[in-house]
Amino acid sequence: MKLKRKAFPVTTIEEPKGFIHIYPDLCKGCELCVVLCPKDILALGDDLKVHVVNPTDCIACYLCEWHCPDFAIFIEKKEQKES
Amino acid sequence: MKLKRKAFPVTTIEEPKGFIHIYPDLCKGCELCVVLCPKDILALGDDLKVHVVNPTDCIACYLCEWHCPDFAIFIEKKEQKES
Amino acid sequence: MRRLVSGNEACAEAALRAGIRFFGGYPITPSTEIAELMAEELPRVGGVFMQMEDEIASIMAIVGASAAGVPSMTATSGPGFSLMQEGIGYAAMTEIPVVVVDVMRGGPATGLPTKGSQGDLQQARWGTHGDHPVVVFAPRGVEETFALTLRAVDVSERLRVPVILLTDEFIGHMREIVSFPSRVEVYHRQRPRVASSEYVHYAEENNYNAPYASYGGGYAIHLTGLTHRADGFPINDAPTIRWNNERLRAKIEDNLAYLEDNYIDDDPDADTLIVAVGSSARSAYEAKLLTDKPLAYIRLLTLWPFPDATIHRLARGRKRVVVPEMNDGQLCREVQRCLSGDTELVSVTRNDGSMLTPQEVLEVL
Amino acid sequence: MRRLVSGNEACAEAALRAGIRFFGGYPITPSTEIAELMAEELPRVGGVFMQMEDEIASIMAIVGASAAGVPSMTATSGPGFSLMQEGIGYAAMTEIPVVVVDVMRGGPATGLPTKGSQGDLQQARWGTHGDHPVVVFAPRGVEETFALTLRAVDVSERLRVPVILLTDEFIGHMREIVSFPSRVEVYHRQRPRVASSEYVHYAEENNYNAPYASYGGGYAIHLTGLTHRADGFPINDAPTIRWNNERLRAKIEDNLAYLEDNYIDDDPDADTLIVAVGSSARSAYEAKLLTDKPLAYIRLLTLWPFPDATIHRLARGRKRVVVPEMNDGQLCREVQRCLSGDTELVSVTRNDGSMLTPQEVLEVL
Amino acid sequence: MRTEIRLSGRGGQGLILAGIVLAEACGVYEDKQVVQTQSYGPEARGGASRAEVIISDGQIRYPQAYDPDILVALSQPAFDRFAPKIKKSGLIFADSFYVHTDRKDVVLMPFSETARNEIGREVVTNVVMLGALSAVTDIVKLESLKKALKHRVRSAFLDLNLRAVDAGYKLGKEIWKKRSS
Amino acid sequence: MRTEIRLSGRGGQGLILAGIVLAEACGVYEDKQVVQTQSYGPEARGGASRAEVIISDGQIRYPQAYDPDILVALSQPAFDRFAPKIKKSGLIFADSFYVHTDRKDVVLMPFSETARNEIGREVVTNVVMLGALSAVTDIVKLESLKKALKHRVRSAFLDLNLRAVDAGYKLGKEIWKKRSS
Amino acid sequence: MASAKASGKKHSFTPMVHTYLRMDNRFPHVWCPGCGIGILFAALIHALHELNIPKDKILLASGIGCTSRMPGYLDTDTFHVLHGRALAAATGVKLARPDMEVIVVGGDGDMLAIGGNHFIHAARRNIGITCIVLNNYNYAMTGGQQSPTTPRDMFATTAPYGTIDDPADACSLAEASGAAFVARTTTYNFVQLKRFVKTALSRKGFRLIEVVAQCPTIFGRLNRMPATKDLITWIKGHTVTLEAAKKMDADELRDKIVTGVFVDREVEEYSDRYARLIKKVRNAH
Amino acid sequence: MASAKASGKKHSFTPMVHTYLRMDNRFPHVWCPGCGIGILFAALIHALHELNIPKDKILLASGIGCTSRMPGYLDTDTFHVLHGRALAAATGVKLARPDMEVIVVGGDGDMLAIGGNHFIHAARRNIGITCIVLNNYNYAMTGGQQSPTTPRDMFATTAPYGTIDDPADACSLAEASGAAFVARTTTYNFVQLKRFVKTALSRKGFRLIEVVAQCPTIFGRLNRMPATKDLITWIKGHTVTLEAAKKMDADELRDKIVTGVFVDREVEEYSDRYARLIKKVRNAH
Ligand SMILES: Cc1ncc(C[n+]2csc(CCOP(=O)(O)OP(=O)(O)O)c2C)c(N)n1
Ligand SMILES: Cc1ncc(C[n+]2csc(CCOP(=O)(O)OP(=O)(O)O)c2C)c(N)n1
Ligand code: SF4
Ligand code: SF4
Ligand code: SF4
Ligand code: SF4
Ligand code: SF4
Ligand code: SF4
Ligand SMILES: [Mg+2]
Ligand SMILES: [Mg+2]
Repeated sequence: MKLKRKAFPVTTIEEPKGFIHIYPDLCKGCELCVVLCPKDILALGDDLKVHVVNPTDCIACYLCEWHCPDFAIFIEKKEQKES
Repeated sequence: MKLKRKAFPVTTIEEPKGFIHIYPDLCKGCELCVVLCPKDILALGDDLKVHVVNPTDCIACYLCEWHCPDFAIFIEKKEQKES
Repeated sequence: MRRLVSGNEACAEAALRAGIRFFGGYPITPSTEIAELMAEELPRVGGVFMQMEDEIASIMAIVGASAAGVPSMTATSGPGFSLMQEGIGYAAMTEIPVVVVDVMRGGPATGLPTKGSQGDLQQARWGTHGDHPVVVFAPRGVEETFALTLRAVDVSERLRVPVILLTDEFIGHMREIVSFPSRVEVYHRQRPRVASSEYVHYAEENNYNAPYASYGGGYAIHLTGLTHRADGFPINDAPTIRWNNERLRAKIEDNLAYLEDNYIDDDPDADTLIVAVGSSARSAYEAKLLTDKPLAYIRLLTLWPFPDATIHRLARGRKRVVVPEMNDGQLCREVQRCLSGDTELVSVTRNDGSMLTPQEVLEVL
Repeated sequence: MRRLVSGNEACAEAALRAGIRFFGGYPITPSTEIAELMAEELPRVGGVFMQMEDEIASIMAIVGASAAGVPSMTATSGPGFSLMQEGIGYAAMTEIPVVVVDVMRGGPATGLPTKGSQGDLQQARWGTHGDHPVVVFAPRGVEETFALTLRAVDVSERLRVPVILLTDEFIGHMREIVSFPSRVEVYHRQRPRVASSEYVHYAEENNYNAPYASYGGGYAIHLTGLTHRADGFPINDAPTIRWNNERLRAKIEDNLAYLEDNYIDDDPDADTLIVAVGSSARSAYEAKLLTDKPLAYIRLLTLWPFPDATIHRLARGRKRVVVPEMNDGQLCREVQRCLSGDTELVSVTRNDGSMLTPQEVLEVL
Repeated sequence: MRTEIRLSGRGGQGLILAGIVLAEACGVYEDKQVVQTQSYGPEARGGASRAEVIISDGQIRYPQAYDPDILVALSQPAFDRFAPKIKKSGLIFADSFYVHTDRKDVVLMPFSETARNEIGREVVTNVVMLGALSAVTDIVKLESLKKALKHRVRSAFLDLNLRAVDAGYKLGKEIWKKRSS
Repeated sequence: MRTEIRLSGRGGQGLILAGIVLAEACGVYEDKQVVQTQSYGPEARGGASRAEVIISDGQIRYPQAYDPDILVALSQPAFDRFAPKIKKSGLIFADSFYVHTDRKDVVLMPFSETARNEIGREVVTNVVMLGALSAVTDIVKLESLKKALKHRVRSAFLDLNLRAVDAGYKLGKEIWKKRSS
Repeated sequence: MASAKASGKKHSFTPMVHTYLRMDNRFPHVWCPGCGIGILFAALIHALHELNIPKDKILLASGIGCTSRMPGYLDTDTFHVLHGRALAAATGVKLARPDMEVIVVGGDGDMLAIGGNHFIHAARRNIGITCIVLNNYNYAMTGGQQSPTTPRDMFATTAPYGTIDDPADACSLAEASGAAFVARTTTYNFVQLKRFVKTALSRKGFRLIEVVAQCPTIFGRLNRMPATKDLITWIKGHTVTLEAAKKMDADELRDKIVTGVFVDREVEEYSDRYARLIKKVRNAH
Repeated sequence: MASAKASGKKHSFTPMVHTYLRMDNRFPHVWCPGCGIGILFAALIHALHELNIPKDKILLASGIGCTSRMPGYLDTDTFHVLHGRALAAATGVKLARPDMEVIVVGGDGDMLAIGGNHFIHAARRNIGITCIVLNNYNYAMTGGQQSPTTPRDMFATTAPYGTIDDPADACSLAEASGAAFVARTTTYNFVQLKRFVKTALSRKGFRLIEVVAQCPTIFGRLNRMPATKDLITWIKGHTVTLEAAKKMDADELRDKIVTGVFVDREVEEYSDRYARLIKKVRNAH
């Protein structure tokens, strides 16, 4: 039984270490990611959805993605060049 | 709710150390007392009930009474004189 | 005193005023508020609220508490009611008074937890195995929930039977004005007046208002779910079983007049009779008022024992009997039994979580 | 092959031959032999016997095994049957085929464990909360226990409904000669023939012999006891609920002809009709043969859905309908519904653990 | 023709097995209609035990004995309870060791003694009894009993049982001769 | 006379409490007949929320709204869902912050803004709305609402709520005047 | 064999145990010859007697099973509940009448299979109940089906090829659930059995005693120990004390019956807690 | 607050987690903002993905409750059973299809109250099921009643004066019942949570993971921690590792959430045992 998949819009923000993908329609504004982010990258907007407010410091630690109860924020780490 | 108590006949055998009281109507002949008696005082009769076959050696240890599942054999120990 | 309360609140309040002092329950929508209120109020009056591990434990805990002399109650909804059935049969067999409130929701299985239905009318009668006496009341709204909860406790204590109160989500969560009486008369079960040696727990005449012993009363009673003699001890012989079945049946049948309770609005000119119960009766009666046609109407406050004779009498000679309800026609089956001649039977059902509307009834009138 | 077997043995043997490969059960007199035989035989045919921790676990385990594609069964008696009710409703709601055998004993509560009765006829229909489809067969003896167990498995697999087989202690422990067929035709449930993306688990037309997916089949199905849409996911909206209720009802009602099964011995001269079911029908028929009076006779092999129309037709114009049974008149209530005019209804009951005798029936003929 | 046989005694005397063997002998090996039933006390163990077999040419509906044509009693309580309920024309066979009676119409037979003394095992009293029944009534043939025993008895005990049924048959013939003469 | 009022919005806006206060005000303090109902979604939390109050001089049988005389909508989804179902002669009050519409017959009122700005707490939007209803309709008196609030609201929040109901009343009078003129 | 002659002189003696029994014509009781249930029953009566617990304060409750037939014979208030449900019903009794001494007795099936949930929750709550589980390793009443305690590879009518389930341990479960007192013994050791019952009756909260007992008729027969003495010997041979067990490894312990007191701690009994709650709530008013 | 602008270049990225979900219009899912259930769900999906378990071999079953809504969203075979009965139904599935990876998820009420009996027996049998108990300390779905795990003196709608029951310990119960793998963690520690789920999925027999999770809407509100972060902080503050716990006494441990692996042992899974039984029986023929 395959349900018809709905395409949810995604907002992608590029950061030095990777991309932050946010699904506003899924975000419920619980602030968990905001609270847990070690670099204060995230904040809730007036629309009570999460937004990226600090677009350079993300360390791609995944804490926001992992603790988002709504599958609304994802981190795509950039490949690190072998140095 | 008190049930009418039935008087079950009892056979009492006097032994040096005490009395052995047997309720034949209650005894089911399981032989537990026979097996457990350390002094071989007891045996089953042809009627498949327990009987005292060794009327002098009972040490009034209560093993028969305690392990009789049918409340059919009781030991009444004689008072020991303080010596 | 006039107050705005919900059906579930009215039920809890009535239970407290009727002397219920033990409540064992397990949460389930849409009955939970009853438990929550009892949790808050019972300790205030020295009673005990126990949230048990499940509904089976709940019914058995109230059976135990009642056997120990404390008027006891539980409240649940369909899934929990199904789980309680064995215990309800046990209460019937041992003649331990308990009140079980079933706030009906859509079923079967988990069904429609937050929406009402009248899907358990037949289960309330036949849910447990074996034949057994049971009394079932069904209020149509909040005020009647109050009144019938009082009555449920009263009947259960007087007749020593489990009594079931069937309300539903609509009633349980609806708020209406209730004029609370300032005083409620409560029947207190009588201890035996004879010595233990004279006492017979299931005596022939133990029918209505008879004294009976509870645990801790010094009567060394034995209660068992096995078929038993008058003294409570198990038997296997046919005549005694028959005697006891007869007694249990007589408890209900000899007290039919006391148990039966209908609201009747007859009209000699009417060729149609409406038979209704519980919350859907509100729509049925509204429909009656919306038409000019003469209509006879009966609403059952006591659903079980079923008022066969009364319905038979009311239906006699009518052209049609209309039975509106919120299930697949459970009440209708019973009405069908009571008809004679060629009275036409019209079942009006709605079973989708929404309330039957007066218009739906009107359509067939 | 002629063999002497008991009702319980015949039931187990038929279950094995019908393809039951999972049995989850909990011992209870007088059904235990079925479990014991399954424990012995199932591993021999590569099936699984599980003694579960209680009857609730038993019904749910067979629901699980069946959902995973294995024809499954349990057997119990009154107290266990009461405990299984919620699970039976779940099977009805999710349309998972299971067979539940209730070997009736005296009730309610613990009742009369070693003696037979017909006390669960109504419970088999109304035991769980909410309206729900259910099919119930009732054999009169050992050979028919074999035949109806086969049929129970067949119907349950074809219609995706829980099927209940009601036998009783008399039948379960009685030995009779059964002529075992050398081969039994077994219906195997069909897997869907469409791709997962096309598959609809509760499609409108899924009525009889329709293919359906099981767990592990690659269809990613969702089963829930909540009211659901055709795709299996929960909903709350009235039209879909109505649609689904309708479907479930139609499964039974559209297949009435296939489900109905009566033994009829009509006599145009008879002014009395006997309606009987199960083991007590033996005495009823014996009584019929013992008198010279012309008598019409119907015995219900399919108890539910109830053959309203057939009984109505047979009873029409008769003076009397006699309903013998071993309870307090449960079958009689249903027959009463089917009567019209002023046919007299005579209930002959015995409910004391002993079998109703032909003489008791004869007395009223 | 409907023949009702009641086998009674106390738990442990193998009456239910006897009922099954008898029913199977008649039903499977002689193509008659049979129904075999038994009744348990409330405890399912110990106490009185009773098995009934109904044998008929036609279909058997009511499956229990109205008034047995044949009563076998292997214990005094069973005898006391059931002997009065037997048909006028009925036959009563009782174990001469366990049952005492003044009634002349009762056929006392040393089933248990035969089992003990001739076979050496009292447990086969039930099968001795069946052999004797076969000898003195026409309800079942010895051969059929043997076939049924082969089917129902574990092979380790089969020989013992076959000897017992033969001993019973012989016993029956002898006693019957004595009585008839 | 039967008046049907539907209060709608989203979970958390206190619509059920508003329904209760309104029903109690009319039913207990003005001696009318009332029935208050609500509907839960499948999850009992979040999502749409709706309370209904039926007010009548006589007995109320069917307890739900057929076609509301008055609809209050505090959210857009609620407005979109219920506004079309309103009686021809019915009145619709909607929160001017959360609801947008072109319909001229809809009375937009700044319930939530009044709560936020005048009382300082958006949570009392529901009570502001009740005050306004009392001002612009004759279903309930301001005094009765206050009595009901005293009974239903925890004392720590009572003052806040009384201020809110007054503010709502004032708001209602003003807007009504504007509209009428 | 010489049959001893009865003592000549008139001798009046009433066994203490008989005074606790409903000594009517339902005796001899239903249990089979040599069954261990009667031994537990005797020990219980001794304990009640020695502790001088007033008879009209005693409630003995049970579920359904051979063991569960016990209440029918004790001359106090008695409660023969549904299969598995004795603890739930007894919880109601205890809360309604906290002054009563509530004792629940049941079989391994009754208490640990169908009644398992009530068991762990009664223990968790520490409701004031003395709970005695008679473990005869099978469902005896229904004829010998496997129970949760049937040891691995032993036979039962529903385990005709030997059990493949690992057995439940009532004592571990009670301990994990928080019971105040937990002990195990056997019917072979009457003195210990009586002592454990007495100790349990003297404690507060939920108290469990598991009593391993012989069921010769069914369990014994199915496992080639048809004589009571075989089974008693088997039990004796498998028994090790808690002290000894501490020195044994898991393998050695696999089929052992470890006897002793596992838990004995002070708790506030549940109905006392509830009484305290009532007091608090009423005072707050 | 500056709203970051979306990355300009066309970027195609599908979150792995989304590919495991029935990403239809029932999303966003039913759970409240900040609820811990979604975090567990994510961890479970990560574990399944990393272990490369074929989707059509997965069955996720549950009872009824907030947690138990999970199966509706996972794009595999899913089973939303009756309240408390998931383990019993899953036992049937596992025995019918031993090749499937059967996972059961449920709330503290579902698994330990009404489902307690199935829990201890599934553990005893060591049926091949990964069982995840999401412990949010209350019956959330029905609005915040006391559950068997509600800590002492905390509030619930049916414990308006604070609980007087001692809480149940799922891990101790599973251990006492014989489970093969037993561990506890919290939603605060995603890495550990995912690791425990992965380890559990790699073991045989009955495997329990208890996951303490925040229910801000109900439990939080009733206990004066309405914001998700309050509750997460509370959970974090009460967590101690098993190693640390070993050095603490009972008093210190009273209100602690001890995390770690309590049991990890090899057992023969029940359906493997049954397969062996079948082989044995068939060979004997
Ligand atoms: C609901 C229900 N299920 C099953 C039974 C049948 N039953 C009666 S006693 C029993 C088990 C007895 O075993 P146990 O508890 O160990 O007691 P024992 O007889 O061994 O002392 C069972 C399954 C019942 N009476 N009720
Ligand atoms: C037989 C039955 N009883 C009660 C309920 C009502 N009910 C639904 S969920 C639930 C408890 C939920 O608590 P928990 O299992 O802890 O899950 P949570 O919602 O906290 O995740 C209850 C009591 C039910 N559905 N069925
Ligand atoms: S990945 Fe880490 S640093 Fe980057 S936004 Fe998420 S939590 Fe903050
Ligand atoms: S954790 Fe998820 S739902 Fe919560 S604010 Fe962040 S993105 Fe939104
Ligand atoms: S008291 Fe001891 S010595 Fe005496 S008979 Fe009994 S067991 Fe034997
Ligand atoms: S133990 Fe009791 S029943 Fe057994 S033989 Fe001895 S006296 Fe008789
Ligand atoms: S069957 Fe077993 S437990 Fe039951 S009475 Fe007999 S010996 Fe005791
Ligand atoms: S009520 Fe609690 S557990 Fe349920 S979804 Fe909301 S936060 Fe989660
Ligand atoms: Mg046992
Ligand atoms: Mg929870």
